[in-house]
Amino acid sequence: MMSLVSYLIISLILFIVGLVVIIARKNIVAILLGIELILNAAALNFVAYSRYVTNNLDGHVFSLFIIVIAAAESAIGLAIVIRFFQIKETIHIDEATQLRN
Amino acid sequence: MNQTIVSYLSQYEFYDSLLCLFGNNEGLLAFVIYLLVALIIIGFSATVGGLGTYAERKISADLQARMGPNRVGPYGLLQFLADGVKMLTKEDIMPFTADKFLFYLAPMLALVGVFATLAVLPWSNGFMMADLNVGIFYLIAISSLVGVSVFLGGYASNSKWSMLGGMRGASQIISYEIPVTLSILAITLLAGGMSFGTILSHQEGTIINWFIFHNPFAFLAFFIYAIGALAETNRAPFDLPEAESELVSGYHTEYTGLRFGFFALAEYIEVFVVCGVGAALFLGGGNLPFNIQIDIIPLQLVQVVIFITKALLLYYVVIWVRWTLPRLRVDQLMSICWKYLTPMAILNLVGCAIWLVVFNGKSMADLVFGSH
Amino acid sequence: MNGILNWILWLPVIGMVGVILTPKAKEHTIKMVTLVTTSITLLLSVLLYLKFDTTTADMQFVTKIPWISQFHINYFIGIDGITMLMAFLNALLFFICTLSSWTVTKNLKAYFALLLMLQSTVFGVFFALDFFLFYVYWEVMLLPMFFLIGIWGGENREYAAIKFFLYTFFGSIFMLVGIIALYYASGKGVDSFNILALQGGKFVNEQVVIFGKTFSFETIFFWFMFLGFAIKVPVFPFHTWLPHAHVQAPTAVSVILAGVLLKMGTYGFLRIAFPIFPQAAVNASTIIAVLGLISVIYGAFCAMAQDDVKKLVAYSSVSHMGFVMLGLAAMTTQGMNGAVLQMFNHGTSTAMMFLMIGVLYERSHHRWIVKPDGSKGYGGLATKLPKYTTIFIIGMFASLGLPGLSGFISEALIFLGIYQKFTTITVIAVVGLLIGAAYLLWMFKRMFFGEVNPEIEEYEDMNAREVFYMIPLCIAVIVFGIFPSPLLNVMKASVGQLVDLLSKY
Amino acid sequence: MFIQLLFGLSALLTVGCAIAVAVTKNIMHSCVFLLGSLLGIAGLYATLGADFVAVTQIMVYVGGVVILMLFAVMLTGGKDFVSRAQNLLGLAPAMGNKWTFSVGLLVGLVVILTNVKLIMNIAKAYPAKVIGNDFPSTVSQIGHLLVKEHVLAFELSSVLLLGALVGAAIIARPRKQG
Amino acid sequence: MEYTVGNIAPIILSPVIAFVINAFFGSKLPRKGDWLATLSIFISFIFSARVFGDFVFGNFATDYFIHKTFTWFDLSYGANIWKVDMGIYIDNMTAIMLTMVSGVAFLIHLFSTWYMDHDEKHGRFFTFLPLFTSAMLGMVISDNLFSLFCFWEIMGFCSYSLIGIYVKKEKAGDASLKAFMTTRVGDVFLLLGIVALWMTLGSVAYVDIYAAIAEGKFAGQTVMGISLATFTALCIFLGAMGKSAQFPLHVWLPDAMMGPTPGSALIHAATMVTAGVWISLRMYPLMVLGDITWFIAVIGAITAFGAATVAMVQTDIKAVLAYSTLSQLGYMIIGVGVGSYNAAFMHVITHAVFKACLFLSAGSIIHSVHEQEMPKLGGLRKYMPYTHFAMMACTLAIAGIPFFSGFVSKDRILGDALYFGFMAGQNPLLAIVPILGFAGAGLTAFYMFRMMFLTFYGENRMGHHDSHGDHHGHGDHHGHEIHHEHLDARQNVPLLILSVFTLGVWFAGSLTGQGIVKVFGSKTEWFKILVEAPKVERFVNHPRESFGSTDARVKAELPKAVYVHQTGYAGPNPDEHKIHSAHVIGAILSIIIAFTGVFIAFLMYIKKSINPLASKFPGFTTTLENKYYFDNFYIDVIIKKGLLGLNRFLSWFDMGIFDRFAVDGWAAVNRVLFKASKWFDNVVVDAIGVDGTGVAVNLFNLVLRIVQSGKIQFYFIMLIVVLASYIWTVNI
Repeated sequence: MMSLVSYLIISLILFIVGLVVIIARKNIVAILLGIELILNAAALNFVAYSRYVTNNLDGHVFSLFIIVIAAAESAIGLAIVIRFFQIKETIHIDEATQLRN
Repeated sequence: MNQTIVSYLSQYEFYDSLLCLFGNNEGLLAFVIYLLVALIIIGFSATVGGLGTYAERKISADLQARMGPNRVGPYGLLQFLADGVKMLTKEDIMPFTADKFLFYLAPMLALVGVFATLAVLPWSNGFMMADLNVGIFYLIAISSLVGVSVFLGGYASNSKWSMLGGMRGASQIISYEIPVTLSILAITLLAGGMSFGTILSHQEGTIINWFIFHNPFAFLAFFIYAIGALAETNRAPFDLPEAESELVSGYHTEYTGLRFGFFALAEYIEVFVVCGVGAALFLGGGNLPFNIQIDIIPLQLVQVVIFITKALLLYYVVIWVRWTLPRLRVDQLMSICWKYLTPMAILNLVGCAIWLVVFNGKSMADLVFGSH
Repeated sequence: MNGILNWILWLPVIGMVGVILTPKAKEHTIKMVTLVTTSITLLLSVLLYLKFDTTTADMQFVTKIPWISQFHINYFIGIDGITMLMAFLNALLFFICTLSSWTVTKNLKAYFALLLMLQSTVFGVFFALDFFLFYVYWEVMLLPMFFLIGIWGGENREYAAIKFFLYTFFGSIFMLVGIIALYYASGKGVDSFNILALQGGKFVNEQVVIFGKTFSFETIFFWFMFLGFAIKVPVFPFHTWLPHAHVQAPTAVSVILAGVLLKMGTYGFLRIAFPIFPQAAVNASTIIAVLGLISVIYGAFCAMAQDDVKKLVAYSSVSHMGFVMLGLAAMTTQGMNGAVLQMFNHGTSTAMMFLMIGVLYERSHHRWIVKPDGSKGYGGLATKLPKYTTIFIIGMFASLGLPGLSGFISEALIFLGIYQKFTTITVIAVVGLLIGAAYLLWMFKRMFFGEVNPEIEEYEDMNAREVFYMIPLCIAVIVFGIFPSPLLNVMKASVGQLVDLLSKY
Repeated sequence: MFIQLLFGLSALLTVGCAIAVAVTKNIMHSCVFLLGSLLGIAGLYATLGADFVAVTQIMVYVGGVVILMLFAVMLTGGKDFVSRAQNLLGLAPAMGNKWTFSVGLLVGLVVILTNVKLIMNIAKAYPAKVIGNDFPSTVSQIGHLLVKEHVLAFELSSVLLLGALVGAAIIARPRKQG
Repeated sequence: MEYTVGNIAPIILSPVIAFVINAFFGSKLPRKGDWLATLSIFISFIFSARVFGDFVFGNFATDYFIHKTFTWFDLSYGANIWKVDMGIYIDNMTAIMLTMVSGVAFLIHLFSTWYMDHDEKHGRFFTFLPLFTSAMLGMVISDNLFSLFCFWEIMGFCSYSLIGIYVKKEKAGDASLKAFMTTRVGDVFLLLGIVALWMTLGSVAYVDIYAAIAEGKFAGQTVMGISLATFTALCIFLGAMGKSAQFPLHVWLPDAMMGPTPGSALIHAATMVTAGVWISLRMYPLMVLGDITWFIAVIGAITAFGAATVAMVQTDIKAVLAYSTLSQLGYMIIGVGVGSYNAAFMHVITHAVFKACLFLSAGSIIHSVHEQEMPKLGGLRKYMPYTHFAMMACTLAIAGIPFFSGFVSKDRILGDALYFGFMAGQNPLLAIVPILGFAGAGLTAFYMFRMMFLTFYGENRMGHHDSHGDHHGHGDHHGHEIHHEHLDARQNVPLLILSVFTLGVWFAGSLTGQGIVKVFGSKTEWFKILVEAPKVERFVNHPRESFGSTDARVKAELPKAVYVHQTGYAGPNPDEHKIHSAHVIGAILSIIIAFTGVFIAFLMYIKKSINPLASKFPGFTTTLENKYYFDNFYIDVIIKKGLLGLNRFLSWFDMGIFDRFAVDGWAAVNRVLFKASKWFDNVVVDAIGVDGTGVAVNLFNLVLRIVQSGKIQFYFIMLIVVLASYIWTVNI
């Protein structure tokens, strides 16, 4: 039951779900949620490979970095969302089509 | 290695006989032991939490020269049971506009978050549910669920007071997590590990071996930890999320009955937990003041008693503080955290590290009395 | 020991980073950072002078690090006697300009950051021994200058800044073509961007085919280089950016512009155009001398007609730089030494003039000798501002070449030098001296003599800071007027080498 | 046995909550489901012996990111917005509808199709091997890795975090009037 | 006696030190440092007097000189040796001049401490005056033209500063500007001459120039078609004309009286203005070689006569003295021109003494009565006896009355001029030189006595103010009472000392200067013997000395000074007899003329039997009062119409035409180019090329518009699909 492939499948599902969320949802926060899912899928892969294939801890370190980057990304992303909302009074992704104003 | 209660017990002979009882199915036995111990701990904690309300009222009364609860049971000791029964029997009201899912979920999360921390609490050298390698880290991490629950509770109620209380709570908990974590990190630095076992083993011996007296920075770290922990548990003078003069009752304004009880219980148990962590990290935990080589169960029980005593003493201080200090304003709260505690905690961390390098890991006591 | 040059070059950049990192509100800190940076640079350049070996014409304090190795471009810096003086001048003037900019209020942080950047780039131009590095610094220097004039300037600053920028850029394009041509002509080898290696008339026999006609390589690219440098000097037909830029620029920038940047043009001749194309330079010396002569006379005449005192001094710069060109065109020991000395002395004396005008401008907020409506702009300043008058007199007489002050020796040497080659031009050029005295003294008379103008009644005399930053220049002007040897000893080897080279053609 | 149990529960939590994230209309609930999903992943990490990563996962996501998300949702109202911009088909979709989900699923399908082959190859390459349940402590090793082999990335990530901190503060700072 | 740095440098440096101290700390010193300045000049005088004693009473040959150099700066590199030397050149002339300058300067400083007392510019005055003295001494002692030029210019600067010292007066500014610029005209030519000499001969030390003349190095050298000797001589003389205020560069000197009177006494009467004469004398062999002596003589004659005529009508006491200075400078220049080397130099010295004394006397009057218009003075003889005594002595000297120094020197010049004009076989037109000279001498006697009579004799025309004596202190300085003068060490003693030296016997050794009645025995004609035109042959191959080396070299080889009478004449083939007769005729003529002038003045202003000139020749008087319209011509025509007009035109051309059209015109050209290219772009490229293509592209645009929707999700989908298809195709 527990093997590399099972983790890969879970991570694939997470990835697909994240993908669907990003594509389907129009709420920017939701898209950020999707991004988190995708990032976690990647991190999970790293750790799984680390245990089943490489037998060292580099994968762990990479997943740690992914977590760090995810945290930074969400902080910035949400700040942008709030700013965007202040300006546009919406967080609909399709409204965000201009580079300024 | 992850020491657990099971692995600890397995060194005794009675474990083998128990194993025979379960048909040599180690898994089943372990499951049963875990279950039992968990039940004991939860029961104990719930009692402590319940008694916490009693203690709060009694001590406040004492401080204000009143009598306090004194009708139910001797000295009103059973008051908490009466309150509990009352809560259980009350109607479970849900506001019409509330977000039902989250409204249910929030108290659960609070309780889950708090109970999950109990798993790593070091009652004694041996009696730990699990001595994780990342024990203290785990404890910090999982206790942040409480913050989520506070926030969700505030949000789900769909009430302005709740909402404000929830937001205040969440921001406060997130903010104060930083100095708390940093001051704990200083201790992990001293101990060289994040597991409670390691931390405790470094504090074996008399009072001078406690980490709080290891060096000046650790001493300061204890107070940072204490202040931060007060804020994290929404205790006075940091009880802004439930400031009754402004927000009625904050994030749990709309909660009644059992769900309110959950919140209350979670809060009191969390206070106990942070007190216990403080005791374990800084005040030597359950260590006996003398070095005993033999390892027997009664000794462990003595350790448990010592640990609980230390924790309860801190608990007393927490209540004492509540009835002594006035509540802060929100901006004061934030500025204390970000402008004072966080920089101090960082400096402490750096200071500890420098201390370790400079004095080759020796404590003040080592320096004074010579290394043993 | 070679590190000291790198320190001088990069210290302003460090200071600039420091200024940038300082919060905007902390104006005093910004000023202090700039001041400390420039003063350390000044001290280092003094140290450099003390360590300098005056007996050799070779490059000293050389640093050579590969930069873009595919094209054999190096980070290659070093100094000889000529550069030594220019570096010292640069360090001194920036130190003084920092003090004189104490009263800047508008976007102070950016101002000082740009000032420091300018200092570094100017050092870079003087130190660079790699053609590519030289060009890079030459161009980058435009950027802070552009903004300094364009943001902190007077009413018509955008026009002046753009004019300055485009004019210089126009010239440097030609220079770039020359650099590229040299790169190919020298065979794209290891030393194809090495200014030192290119020197010495290596291209005398080269030919270049343009539009099917064959020209001498030297002639064509000497004139390309000439254009680039002559605009910077500026020589007569290319001088019109200078009055605009000076009138619009803030005081410190005027000081730098007149004090150091103009010297970059003549420095280019000394370091690049003459040694690399000696044959063409000798052939062109008559034209250079004539242009220099026209600059001298024409600048002096134009200066005399100005009612704006800053414009007057700007034209006087044209005139004085014309003397430098005359000295260069002479290609004799006296002329060349005089030209280099004049570069230094003009740097100090004109800096004094601009600083003094800046001091006055801070009080009056106008610069009219005679206002457009015909009334007197000033009058009676000598009565009202005695200290100011004293220092102004020193600067003015240094500028018009009074013996005992610095301007005289260099002008005399230039005349001695040019007389050997172009007698007629010498005879005409002395008129420049005459008019030079005339416009300055006339200006002085109109501004300082007479009854105290009611408008200047409230002016305060120079304060301690202003006096403090004028003192080094006063000392330089007087001491180097009486004892020019400290300057001449430093440069004579380098100049002598160049004269020897040119005398072979 | 515990491990298998933990794995099963975690996988279930992860996948279930993830799907719930996608299908829940209420963004607040989505966030909470994300929380569940992340906790599940932490559990999966635990089954992989990555205790430090697991706890970090909880710490960062539960303590930080999700609360931030919740804040953001709350500050932006948490309501559905109707875009004024029209899409290709002239529709103005709300915060997600069946069309967009269909597109999403279609793309997802494409990805699955590509990946199925990949995973099969991987399964062939790395046949399931039994690995013992001993989980050595990873903390000190990770510590060593971070400050030795990966020190540059470590430092860069600290710079990144600082930048993110400052950047977020600046971006979200309320602008002064006028 | 050794000539080392230690006993030469103080001559120049002690005033410089006083200047530096007064410049920086003068305002803090008691009495603003005037005592320091005076003391420093006195030190200079002591050291100068030592040199004087050494040379005049010492055991040196008449043509002995000290020449020592040190390197100022050095441009030598490799084989190319070139350095600039400075040094001292001391011969008899230098020794005399040094003593005169420092002595007169000391007395004037002493007087100034009284005169400038309580003046607002006291400190500034005593800052520049020592600097000036130092520069003058430095110029005198310089061994080469270049350092001479440096000191020359510093003197100009001091003159500028002292003329413009009263900065509140607009006129002071004008006068100082005029003084500096007018002399500057000469200076640039002087510099040109120095440059030409230097670059041709390789050196501008006097000794080298003399040697070059002797060796004939000038032969065949030309500058712009003119022979080098003429060119350089002319340039140098132009410099001298500027400094010595010779026609037509004389206009600055009368205006220069704007400064304080002692300053005028020192700078614009006694010393600086004689610098031109000094350099002409030093370069006399070059002038002869360049054959411009006739030109020099004519210029001097015009100045001497013209200035004297103008002086006749001046009413300001200082203006009369200024024009008399001009006139006397003209005589010196005549002396140079006619080859009266010795007499010209003697006139420099005698004139310095009596003119300084005259100015100081005028200063004494002005400071006492606060009035300098002669028609408002009168009868001061009673009130100011000492001043009257000194001024009368000097007036007698300048008027050329026998027994006084002016007679001795001027008479010799006029005698030589007479010979030059009528007997030397020159161009007959040059007879104008002696004619104008003698006429000027008569006028000199006239206007000087006019001044004396108007000031000291007759009734006191200030009397009508006495009745309003209680109106003092209303800013009306005509109303001061006149007090009786007491002997004051600072006010009168310098005058009296100077007036002692107005006697001709000090200079000529005999009472009248004709060698008839000898007073001092064997050394009677010391001046005439010691000062002579340089004998250029003597300087060929002379060894160079630097400071520090001993200068005992010549003592052994040169014979002891022989006081043998020699003619100071270096003209072509002197004819002793002719000269002697010319001198006798000249002496008689000048005595007659001088007394005639005095007598006419007596008649006009004491007896009042002859009406003053003004009533008889009103037109001529107006012309004289306007100084022959020179100022008007220079300022209104040359400067305002010519120079400023040219400047304005050039400036307008530069900014209005050149910059606007030629430089900014590029912008316009570019704009036209832009328009052209825009048209090309619109019509050719766009309409035909692009729009044609554009129609085709429009379809593609449609696709692009879909793709470039700005919607991130769509981009994301594309990204994923592409990635997926890539993975699919690579077939892992």
